[in-house]
Amino acid sequence: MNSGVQASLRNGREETQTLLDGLHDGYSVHLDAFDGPMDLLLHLIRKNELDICNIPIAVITRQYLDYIKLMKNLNLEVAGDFLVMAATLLQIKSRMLLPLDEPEEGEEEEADPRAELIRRLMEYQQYKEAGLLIGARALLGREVFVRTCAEPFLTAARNEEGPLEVSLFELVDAFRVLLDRIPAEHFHDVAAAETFSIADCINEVLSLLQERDSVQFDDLVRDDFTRERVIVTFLALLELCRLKLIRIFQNSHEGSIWFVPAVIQDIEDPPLP
Amino acid sequence: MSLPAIIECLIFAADTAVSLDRLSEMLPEFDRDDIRTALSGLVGSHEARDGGFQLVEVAGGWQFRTRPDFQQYVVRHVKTKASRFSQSSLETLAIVAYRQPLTRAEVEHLRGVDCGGVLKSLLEKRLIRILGKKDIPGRPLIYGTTKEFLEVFGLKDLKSLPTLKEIQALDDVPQYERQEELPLGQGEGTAEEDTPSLFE
Amino acid sequence: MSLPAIIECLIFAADTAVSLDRLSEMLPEFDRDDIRTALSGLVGSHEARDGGFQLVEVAGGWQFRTRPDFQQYVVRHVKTKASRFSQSSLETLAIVAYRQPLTRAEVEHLRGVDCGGVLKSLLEKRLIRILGKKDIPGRPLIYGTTKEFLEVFGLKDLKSLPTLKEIQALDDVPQYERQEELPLGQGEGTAEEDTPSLFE
Repeated sequence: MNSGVQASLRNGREETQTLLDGLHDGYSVHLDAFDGPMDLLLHLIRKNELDICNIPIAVITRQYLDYIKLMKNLNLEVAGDFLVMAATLLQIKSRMLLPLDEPEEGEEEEADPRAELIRRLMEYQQYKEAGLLIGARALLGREVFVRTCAEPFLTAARNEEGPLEVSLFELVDAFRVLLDRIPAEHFHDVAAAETFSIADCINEVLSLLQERDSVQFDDLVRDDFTRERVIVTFLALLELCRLKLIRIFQNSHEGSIWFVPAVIQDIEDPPLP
Repeated sequence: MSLPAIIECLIFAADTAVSLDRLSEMLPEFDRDDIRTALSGLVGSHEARDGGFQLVEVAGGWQFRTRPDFQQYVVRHVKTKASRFSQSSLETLAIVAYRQPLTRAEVEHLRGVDCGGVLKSLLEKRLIRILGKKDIPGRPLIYGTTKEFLEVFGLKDLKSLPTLKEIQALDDVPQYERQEELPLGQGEGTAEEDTPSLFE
Repeated sequence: MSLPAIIECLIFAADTAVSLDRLSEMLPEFDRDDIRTALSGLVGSHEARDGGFQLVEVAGGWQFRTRPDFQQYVVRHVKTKASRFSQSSLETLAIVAYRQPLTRAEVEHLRGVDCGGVLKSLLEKRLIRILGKKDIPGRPLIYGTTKEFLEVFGLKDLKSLPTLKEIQALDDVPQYERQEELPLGQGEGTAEEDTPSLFE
């Protein structure tokens, strides 16, 4: 045993042991398991069997920093959040070393520099445990299942009058997806756009339809398409329709637009070589 | 757990009718004849219950179905059923919400497809409305969102609409991420001497 | 046709949990109290059946669901949804569930880590939603849980969330064990000798 181990044994109990435990578990896994600085602090408090309401700040600070150091030594990225907490701990520690001032007016309650941290830890602890309880419930789609076979009569009847079910996030996200799909610069570089003729596009659509039985409009208009290319694709589809090579479907009002090869459709029984 | 209950559970959770073959395949620890017996027991007990659904044999197997004579009630679901938005309605609605007031041509310019049908259905759902006509040649109609739109999304006013930036901000790393070397930079050298010894 | 059978049929046909409100809306010819009574009768009779599925109260309504102990059989043919939730998702969900409405900054203060990514993925899974903006400078977005959250975790309503544990239960180590070692006064002094070296 060397001085480092002795120093820490003298001071408390088995912090070294607990750190070692963590290491033997396979440290990278173990370290990654900490879900932020609060989680790490709670772990240290538990491992040392400390009273959360009366944390020995020096012990905890040292062990906390040891862990961070360990992460660094293992070349794990130490998130800024961990460092912020380190600074907080050091600050609390240094304030605890100062002789206790006469209680100042208005903040007698906060005389203990640890108070705020302890409050946060206690609250965090509550939510962490609640999270575990919630997570341990039988989950729909994992442990518990509902009837998946839809009522045939109901699926057929789509209703336009009923209440609407959509979230704000979906609305913003739809907008984001749309803007991502047609980047602003594409509006301006029409001149630079590749020369892609309607004939080329017709061939492309037809070869796509040889691979699959149907193609969705959204599949044809790829994300990286320029506006010009979108228009060419559209014109090609119109041309294909005019030539009666494809047929256009829309399953529901406002639903996706599908294209199927006209020939296959006529034969009724799809399996073609 | 009794065999009938297991079978009942399997048939209930399945998305198609379940055949006897499939059942014996899924329950290799049970005898095929026992499965068959349990099945007919189940059919009988659900019939005896005389409830709103029953276990029936349809093409290819067994399935729980609502009783046909209850159809008049089942269809009542339709009236109060929440309808989900299609992607195109949602996109169009988003454009109108964020870019209002705007014309149909402007919506179509952004979406790259014809939006007449979608706009019409949004108008019918009273989520958007015609604000007037734009003072340009052709005097096209201009659209904006309605009070009902705010209600559907639980918004106080249009200002409460989350912006794209706010959603994108969820991907941002917090600012303090940059303070890389906060307490450890200096400690590094000295720490080396005693910390590793802790783990020997 | 008895009222319980009609209700059973309606709940069975629905694709999500059916609330008492919706039932009364769909069955205007019946008294709301009768519907309520019939409902609890149904729950009881399905429980007594002890079959493979049961009628449970969830997300403000009623729904037929398989019994959890049959999971091992169902997974033989129904694809289960991916993995359980990560610890950080669960923590964040718990905080949003108990403290809603709240802002991202409030979640992050409690967890001590950046939560943008977690919040976004919970939004995408429709487990939380944006409720609007808070009336404070900067107008940050505020979050709350969704009906899907209740459905996925099989909760009747927010009130049936597990009660937050009091802190004393942190660990079950008897008090006396720690008392002797770590009175702050002395501990501080000793610790001082090796800790500071880390940061010099």
